[in-house]
Amino acid sequence: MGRQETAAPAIELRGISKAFGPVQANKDISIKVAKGTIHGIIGENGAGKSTLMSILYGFYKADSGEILINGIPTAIPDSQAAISAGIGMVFQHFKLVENFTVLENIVLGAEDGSLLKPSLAKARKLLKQLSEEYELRVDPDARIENLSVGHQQRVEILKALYRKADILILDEPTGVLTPDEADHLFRILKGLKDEGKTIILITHKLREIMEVTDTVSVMRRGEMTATVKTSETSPEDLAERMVGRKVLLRVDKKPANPGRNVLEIKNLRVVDDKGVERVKGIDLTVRAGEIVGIAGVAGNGQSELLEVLGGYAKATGSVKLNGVELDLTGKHSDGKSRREKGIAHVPEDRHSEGLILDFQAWENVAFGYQDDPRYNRNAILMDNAAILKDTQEKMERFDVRPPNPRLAAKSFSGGNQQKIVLAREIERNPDLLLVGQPTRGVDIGAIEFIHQQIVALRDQGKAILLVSVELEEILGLADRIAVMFDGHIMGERLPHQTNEKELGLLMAGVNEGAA
Amino acid sequence: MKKMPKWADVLLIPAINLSLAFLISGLVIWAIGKDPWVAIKTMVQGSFGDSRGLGYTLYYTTNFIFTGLAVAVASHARLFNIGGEGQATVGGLGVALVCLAVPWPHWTLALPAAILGGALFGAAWAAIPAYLQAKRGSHIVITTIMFNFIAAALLGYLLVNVLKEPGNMAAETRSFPPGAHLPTFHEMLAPFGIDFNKNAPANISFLVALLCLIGFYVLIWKTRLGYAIRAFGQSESAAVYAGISPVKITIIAMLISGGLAGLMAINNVMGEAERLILNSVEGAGFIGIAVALMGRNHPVGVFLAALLFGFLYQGGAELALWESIPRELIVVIQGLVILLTGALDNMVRAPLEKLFLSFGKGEA
Amino acid sequence: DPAIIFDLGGKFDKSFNEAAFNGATKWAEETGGSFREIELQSEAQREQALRRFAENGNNPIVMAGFAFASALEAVAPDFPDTKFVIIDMVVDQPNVRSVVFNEHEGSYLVGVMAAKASKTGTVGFIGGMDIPLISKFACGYVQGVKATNPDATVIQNMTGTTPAAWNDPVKGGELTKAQISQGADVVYAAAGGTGLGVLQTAADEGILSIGVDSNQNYLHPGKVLTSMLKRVDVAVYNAFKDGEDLETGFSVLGLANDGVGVAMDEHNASLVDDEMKAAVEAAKAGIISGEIKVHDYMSDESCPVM
Amino acid sequence: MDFLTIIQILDSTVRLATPLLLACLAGLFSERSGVFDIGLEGKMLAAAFLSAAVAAVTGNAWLGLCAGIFASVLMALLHGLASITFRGDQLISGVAINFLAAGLTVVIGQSWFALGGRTPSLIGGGRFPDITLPFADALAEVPVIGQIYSELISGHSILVYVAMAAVPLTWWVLYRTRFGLRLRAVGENPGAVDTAGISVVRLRYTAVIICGVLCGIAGSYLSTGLAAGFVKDMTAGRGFIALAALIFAKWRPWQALGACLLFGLLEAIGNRYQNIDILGATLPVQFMQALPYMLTVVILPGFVGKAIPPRAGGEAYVKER
Ligand SMILES: Nc1ncnc2c1ncn2[C@@H]1O[C@H](COP(=O)(O)OP(=O)(O)OP(=O)(O)O)[C@@H](O)[C@H]1O
Ligand SMILES: Nc1ncnc2c1ncn2[C@@H]1O[C@H](COP(=O)(O)OP(=O)(O)OP(=O)(O)O)[C@@H](O)[C@H]1O
Ligand SMILES: [Mg+2]
Ligand SMILES: [Mg+2]
Repeated sequence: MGRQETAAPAIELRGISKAFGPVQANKDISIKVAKGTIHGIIGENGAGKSTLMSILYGFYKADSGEILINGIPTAIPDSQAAISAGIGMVFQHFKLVENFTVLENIVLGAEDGSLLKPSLAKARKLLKQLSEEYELRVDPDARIENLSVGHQQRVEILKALYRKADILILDEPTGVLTPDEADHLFRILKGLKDEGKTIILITHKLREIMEVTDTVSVMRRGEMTATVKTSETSPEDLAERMVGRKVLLRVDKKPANPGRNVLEIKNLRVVDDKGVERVKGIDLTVRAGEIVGIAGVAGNGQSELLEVLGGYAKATGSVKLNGVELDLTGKHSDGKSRREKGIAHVPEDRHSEGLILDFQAWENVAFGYQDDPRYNRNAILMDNAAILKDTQEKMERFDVRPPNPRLAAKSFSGGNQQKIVLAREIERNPDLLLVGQPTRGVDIGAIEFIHQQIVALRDQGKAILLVSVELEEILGLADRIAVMFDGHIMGERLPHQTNEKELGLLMAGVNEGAA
Repeated sequence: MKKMPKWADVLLIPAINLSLAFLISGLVIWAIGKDPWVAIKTMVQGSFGDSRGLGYTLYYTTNFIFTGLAVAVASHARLFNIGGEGQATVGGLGVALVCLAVPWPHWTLALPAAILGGALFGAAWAAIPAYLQAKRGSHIVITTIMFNFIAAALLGYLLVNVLKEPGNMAAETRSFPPGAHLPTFHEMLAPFGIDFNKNAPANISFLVALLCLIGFYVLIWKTRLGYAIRAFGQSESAAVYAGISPVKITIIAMLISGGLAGLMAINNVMGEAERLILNSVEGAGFIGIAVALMGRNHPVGVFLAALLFGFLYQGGAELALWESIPRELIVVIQGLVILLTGALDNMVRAPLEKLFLSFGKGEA
Repeated sequence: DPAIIFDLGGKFDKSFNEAAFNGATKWAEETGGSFREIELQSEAQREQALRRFAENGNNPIVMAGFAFASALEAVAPDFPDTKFVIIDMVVDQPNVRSVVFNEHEGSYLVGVMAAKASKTGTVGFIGGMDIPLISKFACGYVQGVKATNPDATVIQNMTGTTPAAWNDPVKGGELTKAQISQGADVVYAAAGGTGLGVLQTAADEGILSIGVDSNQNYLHPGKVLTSMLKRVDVAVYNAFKDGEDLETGFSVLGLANDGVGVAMDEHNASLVDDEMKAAVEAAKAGIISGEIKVHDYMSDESCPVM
Repeated sequence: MDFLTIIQILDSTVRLATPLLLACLAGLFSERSGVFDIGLEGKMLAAAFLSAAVAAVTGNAWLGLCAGIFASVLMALLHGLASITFRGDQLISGVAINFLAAGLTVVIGQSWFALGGRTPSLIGGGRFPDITLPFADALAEVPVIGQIYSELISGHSILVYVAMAAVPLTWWVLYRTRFGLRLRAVGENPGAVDTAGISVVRLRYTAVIICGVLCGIAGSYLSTGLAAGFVKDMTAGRGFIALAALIFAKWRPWQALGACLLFGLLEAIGNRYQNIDILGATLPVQFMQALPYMLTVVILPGFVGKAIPPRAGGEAYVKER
């Protein structure tokens, strides 16, 4: 009862409440995080995790409540105050200036004087030191927009360390990382922890919680429902606390029963608008009734592959759908013509491609299918009533919450947004479904549902091409796995005959079994 | 847990904003030594008090509906068309050529032809900036500004050197044939026993403008094309994913926009002046920007904003007529109205929203 | 009360409208009477203002500018008891007095003076917009110059293609500089507010300028050679003085009846020597007698000397 | 075309480009910070008026300049209030400012001087005189170099040199100082600036005020440098041309200089050669006057390519809705 109890927690929140207009994002939340620990926070989409952390970082102002740092009540009216209190935060959506260099991003707001030169020089030196100390190597002169997400995240962490943060908050840091990058991140976090820094980690991935955290809190609908020691809980237990019901953490599916070839790709090459060859001659077949998963680190040509198949990028080579050659020149094809041929496409990025965030749900359900006769009265007028009705039904079948077709897409949580896209594409009954990153940023309750839907479509005898950076997802969902690296397919594996380690090596461009 | 009720959003806030604008205008009027109360009475009386005033108000309103819709269509595709002025100028040329080319027997024939002429010429004038934006990435704001100047030069040249009647001092075409005369409200309403002022310039173009408002609504929210325009305007990358061609939509949206601006000419050129004169657009293209922005690119909003500006124009004229108030003061009032109802909207909205929220909570 | 309607340029344009305003003011000061006025803001207001004043019982109603013609054609018959006066244009109605000026004659005279004053043999003309009225000024001017010095060069410029061209002194100044660099040492400006920039730059650069409509000699004493007077003020003053029973019909104000002329006052006395004066007087006499025919651009829309 | 003519045209180019350049750099600061500004015209006009008015009353051009800057900054603050504090639409606010300036300058001018919105003509110390640089007269006879120096470089108002100096200064501020780094950042991603502990609001206000100062100099140059007094609407669309130049320059200082000089050059050429005879036919004056605009349209796609505005431009920074 002595010493350990008296040491003040690094962070203590008391009775934090926050409302956005009518939405109560945080309700009377209290929590303590001990110094030198990694504390996990989990919760469904929209549970209020990001809001709580943003309050701690001074980005939002709490309506009521108190913050204590190292036992001292501290007012955090803005991020400046948070930074001086030793808090650093890596946001879910990075706060980086895209066309700035790494160095510029790091010194921004932490300059030493009114001239840049000395600041940059000093930062360069410190950066070198930091990156060696923590394995956080990045090119200080690279532009952010040319960096992979993993590297961008390193920049965010370096930013916090450069400002001498003792408390580091990471909001869904692994949503966009490869398993390798995630492991790397966790090594860094553990290193930081060993130095006595305190870390708060928000994630949807229970595996990560179990792996790296010391304690974990669960949030539901704006409230903190539980805080437990990680060693005293299990993934199933956490999932249940989070969602309020039992969740199946493994994908439940029967063995595949593949039929004819639906998609045949031969020697496909894609050159992007900067003249860089992104896909360098790949061959791939997808059969009816099977899910082919493409694993790989983001940026190795998967996105371009999906774009070509989706009809809005040019390529050379040959792609056949049900034995019929597709136009790859872009002259006679676009997203619309591909859909008419029976290719549905759940794009990787729901915010910039899959959805129009300011459109209402029903308008998004017609998105890409605006020319469908069922959605149109005649050659000119759309049949909005029919779309609304269809949306209502889709929302019920796919359990989109809230099931209000008139709500703007941006008002749905990530998981529910994804369900809208999925409902739209799956219910088209396509011959081929292209799915990119189906569960990025989605909470586990929704993941379970999305996976079930994809499997169900397969069981109807449809061909599915799945692209994901989540190895776990690929392993659980795919019937056959192709690994892409640098525009090539490094090899194909069957899920039950391989493991994360082998796939990880392939993703890194190492093909041991190739000989 | 209720948000602000809709009536407060669409009626109360604009009303408060407008009152503020007029309050400040009143102070300005008072500052230059006139009676603000008399001024406002003169304005309202002069623009809505009788059928003459109303006829003028609606005449201006008609112009602003066309140019406001022109800006609004382009805005839905996230294109900022500040070329309404030039497009309306060239549209006037189209209308004039149509009206002068044929000895029209009756307006029922002349009007559709003039509509076509105005819209086509206006659209053509928007076509080059549209093409350059879609295909070459030239910024539409620059090109449309440039095309305003070029249109003025073109019209000046044509009127002075080609279309002008010999012996006429003014650079203008001859008057249109009587068959191209559009019925004014007086003529339109006489059969119904309504005696509308004979000389007010409001004419059947107003009804065309109303049809355009409805057409605009249908186009933007009920048709596939409108859907594509809005989708493209919201997100180009998403539009590409959905198979909507950015090039095509950019060009189509600008053609419609230019066509609407050009259509304005059936009101000012064919309906009012009945001949083509220099500078007949008189800045209506620029007012259209304010109208579209204040009307939130929605036809009801555009209509109300156009009416507001029609009122300011006509009321301003009356003010100048009877109160000897310099016309620039009217410009100041217009500026204040735009500023308060358009740009400083949140000054009133935010506190009001809070107020309603706390009421809502009290009830819950 | 009488009423006056100013054209779109506004009553303080330093030339045409302002001259009209001065005439009205002079009448008001002399008689102690009052008058109504309005500055137009839009084309549609022409007819509106006419009618409103007529209905209000204002009589006579003077409008300054040729652009009123078609509005007046429509309005005049509806108010047979009201007298209208239109300046710069002919409207053939029983209750309308049309006042036109022989600007070409006055411009001829300033052309003579320009040619006399020029040492380089190159003189300039700067107009506002390219409209027929401005060509009328230009054509008379060129004739005067050429008659005096057949070898002289006249550089002509227009300021712009939009109404902004009447209010752009900066551009007026640049055009003046451009003309100076081409050798011009006398510049005649017929460009409203833009002309102020012309006169200013000419004064700055040490060349001579010629004002228009009102007497602008005082703006830069000793640097404005003269001003081509167009006595719009007289036309307005007369109309107001004649009152409700003014004589209608066609009235031409030219050199003969001092409707146009050149401004000679203390501000330009030092610039005008006796020889120049004599030349001007001779030209004036010749024009009045019909010996010198100054071509009116408006008669056939062409200028023989340009 | 002889050498002297070229010099004279370039000389005219410099004068015509100066107000554009100042307004363009003004817009650059504002828009780089994420606040779009189509009210450059109005700010210039307000400054042109007040500077001329004060210069006329005091007979001191410098006081006039201060007053012009004051007027312009006032307008800029109004724009800031609407678009930063109250998160209003930046375009509407800009349009409103253009209206207000067009109206107020004449209304105030009329009740002040009773000259119909005109100010009295400025004389003597009320105007910025042209400065003759050292040795300019002595070198005037030296061919080429001397001519360039004495005719083209020397003999402009001080404000011309201020405008020219503003280009490298802007570049330096933008790319070499802490303020510049933050300014560029806030126009690209205000969230990044905010979370780095910098006040977005303060930063944007600073930018908008700088914009006001530069527009103030531009307007003052028009009425107290180039012309000698204020005439209503005397900016004559230059604010919009400056905006076009800014887009042309892709929001960069040196390119802004290039774009403004180009616009100035085209106008100077249009002024100089209004009636060109080509193959016996005279090109109409309207053609020559529209030529700069037509050339802009032609040059734009050929040489400039796509202009990408600051990413956060045009939108108010809202973190809570
Ligand atoms: N800036 C904002 N303005 C208005 N409402 C907001 C804002 N940010 C969040 N909300 C609302 O507050 C609630 C909590 O959101 P928050 O982002 O904290 O959730 P989260 O737990 O981080 O979700 P996720 O797992 O999807 O990241 C949601 O209902 C959301 O709609
Ligand atoms: N500014 C905002 N206004 C309204 N709702 C918001 C705002 N920001 C976020 N939200 C909502 O808050 C919830 C969580 O937002 P968050 O930014 O964490 O994205 P998300 O749902 O996790 O999606 P993703 O991870 O795919 O980006 C969502 O419902 C989102 O729509
Ligand atoms: Mg979140
Ligand atoms: Mg999320």
